Amino acid sequence: MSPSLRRRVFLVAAAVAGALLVWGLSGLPDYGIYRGPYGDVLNAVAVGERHATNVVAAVTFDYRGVDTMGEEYILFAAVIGVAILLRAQRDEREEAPDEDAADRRAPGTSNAVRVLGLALLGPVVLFGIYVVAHGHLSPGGGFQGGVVLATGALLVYLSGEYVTLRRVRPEALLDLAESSGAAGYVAVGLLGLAAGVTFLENVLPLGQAGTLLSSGMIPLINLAVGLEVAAGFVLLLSEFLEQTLVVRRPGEQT
Amino acid sequence: MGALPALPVAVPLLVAAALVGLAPVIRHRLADAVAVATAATVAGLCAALLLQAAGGPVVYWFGGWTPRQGIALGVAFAIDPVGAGLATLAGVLATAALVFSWRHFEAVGTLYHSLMLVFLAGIVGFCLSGDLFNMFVFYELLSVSAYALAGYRTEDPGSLQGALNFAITNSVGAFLVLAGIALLYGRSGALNLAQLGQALASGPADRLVVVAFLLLLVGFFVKAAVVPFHFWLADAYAMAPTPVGMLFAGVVSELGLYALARVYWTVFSGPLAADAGGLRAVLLGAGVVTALVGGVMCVLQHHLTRLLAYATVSHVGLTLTGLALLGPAGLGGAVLYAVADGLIKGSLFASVGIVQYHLGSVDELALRGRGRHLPWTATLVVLGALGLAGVPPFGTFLGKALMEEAAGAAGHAWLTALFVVVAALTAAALLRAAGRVFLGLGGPPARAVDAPPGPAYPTMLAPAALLLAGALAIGLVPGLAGRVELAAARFTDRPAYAAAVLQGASGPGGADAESHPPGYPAGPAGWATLAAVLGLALGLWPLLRRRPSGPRRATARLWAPVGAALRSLHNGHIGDSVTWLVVGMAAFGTLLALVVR
Amino acid sequence: MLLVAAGGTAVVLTREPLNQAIVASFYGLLLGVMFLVFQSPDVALSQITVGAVALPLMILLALAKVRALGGRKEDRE
Amino acid sequence: MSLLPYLIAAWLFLVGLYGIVTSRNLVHAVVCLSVVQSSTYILLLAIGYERGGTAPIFLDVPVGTRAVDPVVSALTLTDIVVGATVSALLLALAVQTYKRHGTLDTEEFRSVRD
Repeated sequence: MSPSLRRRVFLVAAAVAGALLVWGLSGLPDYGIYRGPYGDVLNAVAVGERHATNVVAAVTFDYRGVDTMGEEYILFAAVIGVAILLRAQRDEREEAPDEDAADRRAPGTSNAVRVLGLALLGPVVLFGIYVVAHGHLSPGGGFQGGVVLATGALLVYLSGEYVTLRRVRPEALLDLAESSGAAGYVAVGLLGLAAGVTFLENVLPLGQAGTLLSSGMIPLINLAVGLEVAAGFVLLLSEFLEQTLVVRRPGEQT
Repeated sequence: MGALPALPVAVPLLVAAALVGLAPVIRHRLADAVAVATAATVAGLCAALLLQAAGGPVVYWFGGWTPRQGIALGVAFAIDPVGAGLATLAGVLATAALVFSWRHFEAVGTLYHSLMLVFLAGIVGFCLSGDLFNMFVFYELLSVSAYALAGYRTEDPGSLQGALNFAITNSVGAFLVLAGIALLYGRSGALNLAQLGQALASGPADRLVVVAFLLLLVGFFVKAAVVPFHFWLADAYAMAPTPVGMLFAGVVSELGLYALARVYWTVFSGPLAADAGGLRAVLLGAGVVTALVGGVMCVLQHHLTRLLAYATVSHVGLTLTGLALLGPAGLGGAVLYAVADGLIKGSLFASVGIVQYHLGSVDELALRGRGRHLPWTATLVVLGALGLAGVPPFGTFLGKALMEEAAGAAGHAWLTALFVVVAALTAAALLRAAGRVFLGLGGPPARAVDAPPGPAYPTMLAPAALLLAGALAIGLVPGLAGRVELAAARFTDRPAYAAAVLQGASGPGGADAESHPPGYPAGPAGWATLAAVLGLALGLWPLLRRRPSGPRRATARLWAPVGAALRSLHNGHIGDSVTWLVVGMAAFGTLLALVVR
Repeated sequence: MLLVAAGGTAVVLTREPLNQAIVASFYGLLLGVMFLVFQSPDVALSQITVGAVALPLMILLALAKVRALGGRKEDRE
Repeated sequence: MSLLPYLIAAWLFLVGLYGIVTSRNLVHAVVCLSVVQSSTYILLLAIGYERGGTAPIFLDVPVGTRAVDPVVSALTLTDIVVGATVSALLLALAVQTYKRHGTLDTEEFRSVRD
């Protein structure tokens, strides 16, 4: 189809599809009214049963914990996928002679940015860890905290210390962190099996609701997820970063 | 019952993570062995579940959150023979594919193995789950792994393009599914299939139910590649690496139809019961069109994997017609057919992979006569073609015979003609290609290109041969037809399913299937043979003629514009695929809105 | 809420990918705010970290990569 | 007002699709896909919203306070992760495609195909 024909066909079809959608959506209960029993039941019982004050976390990591396990592995698969898809460039880099590493430094970083970036690193990492650790109590959790931690690594890059980061060759370590996070989730699930109950069933003491060490396995799973997400996102970002740096080099030399 | 239901998902995921984490210390061959062993373990676990489920549904509540007063708090796997059977098929195919990849290509560290195992876990979870959102999660898990696997051969631009189209079109499909889930949740406040079915059964089939069904139907049809949602398929399947193609064509397309059947019979069969007649017509129409378009496109291809990809589309259409009869007999036939067909497709993809590895091409014209030193591969391809045509005693024949019987009982005896035509078309395309490549018919042999000579490796031949043997075995197991019909009857029994999931009742459940007479029904066997002969004639005719004769030229003139139009429609453009998706959604939506009530 | 609808439309209509990344980041932030209105702080937090930071960043990096590749090609010619 | 969030979701869904269909740049198409996806977040959260309900976090408020549905929040969280990962994968595909084709223009791909 030519672009204009495609656009016209789409607009006609979308008008029909849109009308159908609206027709169906108008069958929903009005906005602001929630009728279903699922959420109300959980809101009523979760704190008592799970000693987790954040019911969303209780749902995510316990009642519907299998979904979240699948979700972690979606991220895991995507990280592997990106690594596979972008691998050719990596070969190229290794073919290129290993010139002085200083060239790889991100260009145009002023000292002020560098200092600021490094100064921010501490608080960002702390905040990330806090968010991971308090997931079962207040908003946040492994996923959000993990992303915050990953942006911490980005700060390191911004402050021009990417070379330092690269020189310690963190990839194997990151891979290990990511996969142990992912495996950790399954392992926590298997704890239940080992104790003779079902997969992902809580086998740890629930503790006092509202305190850091409560809610049984939820903080443990949160930790695994946090590890996986942080390492996963750093890997994702660095896959793209690495390429940018590599190919920018010839440009800089001219 | 123990821990069995959780393991076929947990084990491959755990191993996948371990393979990546320990990559620096794992040798390549060890990763191969571990991956094969894991896939085989999954196949074994699923087979054990299949046996267990044959005695009654197996329900497993994760985290021990059993339902209270009919309200599901957690996520359940609700395992029946149909789902467990498909999961077993996936495990077998994955094992074969991993054995095949032993020699096939240089894998990147352990990443490839890991991704295959995650992919497998996604498929298995999808088949076993009894929770709508959980199904969506596993659907995404298998899809995300599939996108990456489809683009694995990054050196090939076609592969990347196929993967992009695949990923974008299927993601839109997934969002449609999610929107459908949201609508259902807004109405009923439930995500568990059984609970959803109970909540909707009391109400009428109003606009929300219709649109939710539409969204789910379209989303799953995108995965199944039903016309007009199939435009992404050929590029993705044909360009994927062979072992991945084996899994794609063998089981992934069928999953879309499985999901539709599952959702229809657990959730929608209550409110839509009164409109089953109209719904049947719509689904039958979709199946017939898909089967024919796929069959014609298949004949038009010279690229072997692309040819197989369209054969997949065509046979998904056939399976859909069986399902569209909306009865246990048709469903049983469709399931049997899909499983046997999946095994044969996996075998054929492997055979074509051998051709590609040894001859360096998959273009049947460029390969003319060059496959003479691959007699075993040739035998497998010809047998596979006969299997696709549904010749007894392949399992495909048994499945087709059941579907034909059900169609006759439902007053759609003309479906037999469709089965003959489609079987003849796909078999013809394949036999023509086999004649060219392995016998050198229809012209002088092509020039050889640089490729490893010698006989095919056993690690490549064996999976192809064993998969084919599996398809044969399905046709030969005594009493299988009756058992499958019993399983299908249970699959379609919504109240029994709900009772088993929500109350834990596991009675015999379902109506008794009428016992099947042993031996092959004569009528269907005759039709199947006719299809095979027709296919052979159609396929070899163009090859044996030196010069196009008068009538042939006339038909060629007649067909050329049709073929050209079909080809130009299948251009692999992303915008086009998405446009057709919306067109299809509008069309199906209008039909459903007219049909229901 | 209408702001979100307008924001989404703006993202689609911004054809230049670099500008689009910035518009998309803004849209991600808007969505986050809307989720706060929906009383879902968990979702809002992850939407803001992902939608307003991580995703636009990935887009920018991908674009930078593409640019660099293009630049290299020109260098060779 | 009672249906407004749902309508916004439907609108975003179709607008995003329009963007993909008319897009001539792969990166642009990927971002449009994320707009399509964002419509599902809105739909889910709007369905679970209860007027006057608080967030389902009972740290400062007692259990039993009217709160919005926690399930849709959990579902949307999963959805967001899915969206981010699919986008990352697609961007990687787009970058690699650019490397092979030298273009991100979807119209120019057709010529490359067999």
